[in-house]
Amino acid sequence: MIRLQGVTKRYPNGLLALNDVSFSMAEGEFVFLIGPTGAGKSTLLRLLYRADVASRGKVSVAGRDITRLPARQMPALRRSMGVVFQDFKLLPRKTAYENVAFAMQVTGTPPEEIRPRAMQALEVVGLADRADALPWQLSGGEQQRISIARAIVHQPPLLLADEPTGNLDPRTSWEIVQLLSRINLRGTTVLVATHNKLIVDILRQRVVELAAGTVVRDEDYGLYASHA
Amino acid sequence: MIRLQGVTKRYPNGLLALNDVSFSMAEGEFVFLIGPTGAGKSTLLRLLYRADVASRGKVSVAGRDITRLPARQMPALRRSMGVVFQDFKLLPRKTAYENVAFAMQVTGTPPEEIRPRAMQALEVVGLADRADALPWQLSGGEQQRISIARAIVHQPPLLLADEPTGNLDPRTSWEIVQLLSRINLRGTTVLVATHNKLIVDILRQRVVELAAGTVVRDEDYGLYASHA
Amino acid sequence: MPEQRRRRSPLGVLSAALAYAGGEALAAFRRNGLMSAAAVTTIMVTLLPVGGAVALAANLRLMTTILERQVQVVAYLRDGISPQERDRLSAQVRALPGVRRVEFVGRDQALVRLQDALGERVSLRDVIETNPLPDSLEVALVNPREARPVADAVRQIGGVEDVAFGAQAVDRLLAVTGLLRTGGVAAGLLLGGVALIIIMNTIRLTIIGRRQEIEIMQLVGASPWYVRSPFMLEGVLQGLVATALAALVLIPGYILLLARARDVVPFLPLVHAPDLLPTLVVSLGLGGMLVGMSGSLLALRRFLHT
Amino acid sequence: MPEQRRRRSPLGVLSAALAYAGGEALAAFRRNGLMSAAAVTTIMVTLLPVGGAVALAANLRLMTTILERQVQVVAYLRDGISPQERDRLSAQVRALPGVRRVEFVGRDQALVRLQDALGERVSLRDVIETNPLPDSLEVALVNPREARPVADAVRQIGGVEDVAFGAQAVDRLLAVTGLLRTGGVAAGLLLGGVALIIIMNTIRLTIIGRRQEIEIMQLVGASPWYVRSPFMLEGVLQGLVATALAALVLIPGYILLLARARDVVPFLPLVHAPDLLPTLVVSLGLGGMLVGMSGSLLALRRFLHT
Ligand SMILES: Nc1ncnc2c1ncn2[C@@H]1O[C@H](COP(=O)(O)OP(=O)(O)OP(=O)(O)O)[C@@H](O)[C@H]1O
Ligand SMILES: Nc1ncnc2c1ncn2[C@@H]1O[C@H](COP(=O)(O)OP(=O)(O)OP(=O)(O)O)[C@@H](O)[C@H]1O
Ligand SMILES: [Mg+2]
Ligand SMILES: [Mg+2]
Repeated sequence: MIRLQGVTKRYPNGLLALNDVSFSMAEGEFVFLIGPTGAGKSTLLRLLYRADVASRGKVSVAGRDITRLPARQMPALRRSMGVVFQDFKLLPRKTAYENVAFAMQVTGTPPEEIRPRAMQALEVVGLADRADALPWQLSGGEQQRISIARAIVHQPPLLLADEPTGNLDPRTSWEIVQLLSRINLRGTTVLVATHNKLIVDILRQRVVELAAGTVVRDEDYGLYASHA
Repeated sequence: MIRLQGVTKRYPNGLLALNDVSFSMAEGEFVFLIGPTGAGKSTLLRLLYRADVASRGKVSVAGRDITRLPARQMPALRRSMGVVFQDFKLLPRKTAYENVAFAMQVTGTPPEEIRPRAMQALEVVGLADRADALPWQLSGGEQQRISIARAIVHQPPLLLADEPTGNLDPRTSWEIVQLLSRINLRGTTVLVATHNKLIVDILRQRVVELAAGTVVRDEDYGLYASHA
Repeated sequence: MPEQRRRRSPLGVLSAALAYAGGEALAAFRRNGLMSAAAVTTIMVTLLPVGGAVALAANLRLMTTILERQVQVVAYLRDGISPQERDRLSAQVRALPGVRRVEFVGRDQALVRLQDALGERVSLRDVIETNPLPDSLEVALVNPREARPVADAVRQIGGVEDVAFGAQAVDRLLAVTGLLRTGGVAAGLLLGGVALIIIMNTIRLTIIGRRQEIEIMQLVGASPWYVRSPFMLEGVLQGLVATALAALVLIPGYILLLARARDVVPFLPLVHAPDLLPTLVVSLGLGGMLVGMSGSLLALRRFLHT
Repeated sequence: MPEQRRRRSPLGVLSAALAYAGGEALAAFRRNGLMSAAAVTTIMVTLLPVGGAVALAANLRLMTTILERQVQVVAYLRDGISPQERDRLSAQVRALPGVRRVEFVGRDQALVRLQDALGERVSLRDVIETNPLPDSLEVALVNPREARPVADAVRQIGGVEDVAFGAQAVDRLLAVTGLLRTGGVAAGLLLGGVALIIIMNTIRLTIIGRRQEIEIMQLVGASPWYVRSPFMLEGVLQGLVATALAALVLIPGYILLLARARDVVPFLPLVHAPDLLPTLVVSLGLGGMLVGMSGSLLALRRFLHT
């Protein structure tokens, strides 16, 4: 599903965020991407949803080389995945419901299907009653859950989540991770960048650890720390 | 230092975020404010830095009733505290250094003092080498730490931190919490709203727990969960 | 589900797209109150001088045309010409290219005119023995600019002794009317160009203020057209609302000014409101819409990676 | 540390504040490239028609003044007046209020003028027995609007038989010149008002686009003036840069147009470039700065809780 080969990302200001990273994920896999702050986790995800381009190396998603993807094909790539952004990226002038519905509108979902499915996604993250709130009227954790609802509502084959529980209490975090697991069991490939030691340690999925832009660990059934 | 008496906050859309909350903090205290997402933690902090006004009840900071503070005195109130915002609130067109320096400029710190102190604050959060980066050029955790540096740089007598470790790995989180503790030991009153079970449980400070806008627990030497 | 999607008719898709874009545009217009208000007022006040300049240019054209009508070539005829000869001459002149009308002015009539011009103080008849003035033909022109060639042609005709057309006065008149007309058009064009730039920039500013939203829409997988269409419709909407507001000022303004001008300068020919305003408002509206739309498109290019 | 702060002189504090605001304004100008560019171009093109209208109004004023100079009152004198009497009359008329100059035109001279006007075709001298024209005084006026009262006053003087001043022509001339002058001033005011609104709105849009920053600054404890001053200086800067750019178009534009007008309508009086441009550019600059600054202030009110 995902394949990075010798990927290096150097930002225009000279900072080396990823250094010769190779790593791949089969369809239906669940992977935790961990590493200290600034290790390059978000950068790696950004390459996958093509918000940025690798400086060197090859990135493919769903068997398709996206390293040199023409801009014309970016919308299709992005519709084929769901992304939970570290900073949520909710549309500020749309309500919670509209933000979630938007992800279905862009894929051309028939209008009559949008409402029930969007409401169901909001239900799943526990925010159906806040459907009409604008983002600034929501708490940090609520915004984060709207972002999760938007990422899963169109049932994409690939889900990328960047720190999806950073603003959630342990209990809600746990519910969200259970949700991601369920989605994964239904066949979705899930890649979660996280700092949440508790959920990594409980779930014991494959763990890929980055440090200063390099993969330093790639372990099946891993823990947050290799020797904790 | 801080005193809330029967504080109720109902947002204009009718949502009851705080319901008859009373709670006070002595000078030099360290309190963790916990509670599930949407419980009202950020709302409580917003009342303290006067980004919002209580619907009912009385809020005082440093012996001063700020419930009906005239707008003219808001800058002085805010300069007397440091705030780490849940969504960072960095000035998007200023560099990391400039963001930190700004908090000193507004207090009228002599220009010759600003540079060394701002750089030192960046040093403390481990980002002296990223001083010239603009916020969008920083990782989530790095932005969070800039926000922390800005809150502590002018050595305010009161520090309010809203989820200051949400985007940090456990190790960095721990360092930040140690930093907050050190600052507290030097006499600063510290109020931290957090979901981070690990640090709450290790530090064993006073814990105030909110649930659905009400204080449900106020415990010295508390744990994240009362019966975990 | 893909099947279900494919089953929808192209018309259904189009109308859904329009409904989407329209709904979004309206919502943005509403939720963006401050920005929309600033943009609409700017576009509106920009259209006012453009409308004013167009109205001015139309009136200048009318006035100059009427002024230029007064340019004529006068052919003085040989003394003692017979009525038959005079009619033949008249016909000959009328047949010349560029001649609109020919009028015969007998010497007696000419004397009456001179007497009128001198006023009652001076009685010519008392002091002159014979009428010194010749018969003449007053030749009205199709185009005042052809005074010289027409005069030359008339001069060639037998029986015409002399030709006059106030060469210097005509030249000056034509220079001034030409200047007025060009000035009117130039003012219209300048203000139109300025309006174009201002409207484009205003819309650009509203879009720069929302670049974050555009970025997010694209990150969620919206195609460029999907991002663009609501902004374009919003531009159109702003243009339309602004034009409607401008019309509310321009129409009564012109009618009032016209009434006032009829008082102060009743002798000046002016364009009637119904001859000018409908076209003016419609073209401003179309212009406003077009500029609003293309302004959005241009401004968006910067933020859309296509 | 508070002591150290108090030790700084008021001048030091002021210069530090200015340095801060200036630095911030410049940085914003730079880091906000797109927005600054859009705002500056808008302000610049807004100033162009204002400058144009002011130049036009100045020229219209000059032209109408010179046109109005040609209004004069003619006093026809009784027949057979003696040179002494004529001089006395002349002096009497010159003493009247509103009279600028008096010139005596003898009847012979008047006949020569009439002959000139009729052209060579007609020889008056051949047909008239005696000169029917009277001696006259041509009275130039201080203010053309006083033609009627001056004429009335002149009429009262013994030895004056009749007075003429082409009442209708003068009335029309005055109506038209009045209209031109008012039109010029009105165009200037309209465009000035429009420019004001546009510049304010443009600056408002740039500030709306940055309201988040304003919010953050206040949350960190910046006082309203601390937030305001860089925005105000930025408004001033935008106004100045825009005026400079507008001057780069207006100055050569006016000089070129003037040269061209001197070719096409050499007989029209026009305002020399050095008489107009410096004042124009300086006042546009001052206006641009002021509007830029107050635009910022006004727009900020919305986002500053003071
Ligand atoms: N646009 C950019 N320009 C320059 N440097 C950048 C940019 N974005 C990120 N960086 C730098 O690249 C490095 C990796 O950033 P990244 O966001 O991938 O980290 P991360 O692992 O997601 O960290 P965190 O856990 O804090 O979110 C960081 O040092 C960051 O400062
Ligand atoms: N501006 C607002 N208008 C209306 N409702 C609001 C507003 N801000 C917050 N709320 C609501 O008030 C409640 C409390 O919000 P608050 O941000 O205080 O929660 P929190 O405890 O900080 O949650 P989190 O841990 O997710 O940050 C939430 O239900 C939220 O949706
Ligand atoms: Mg990250
Ligand atoms: Mg919160």
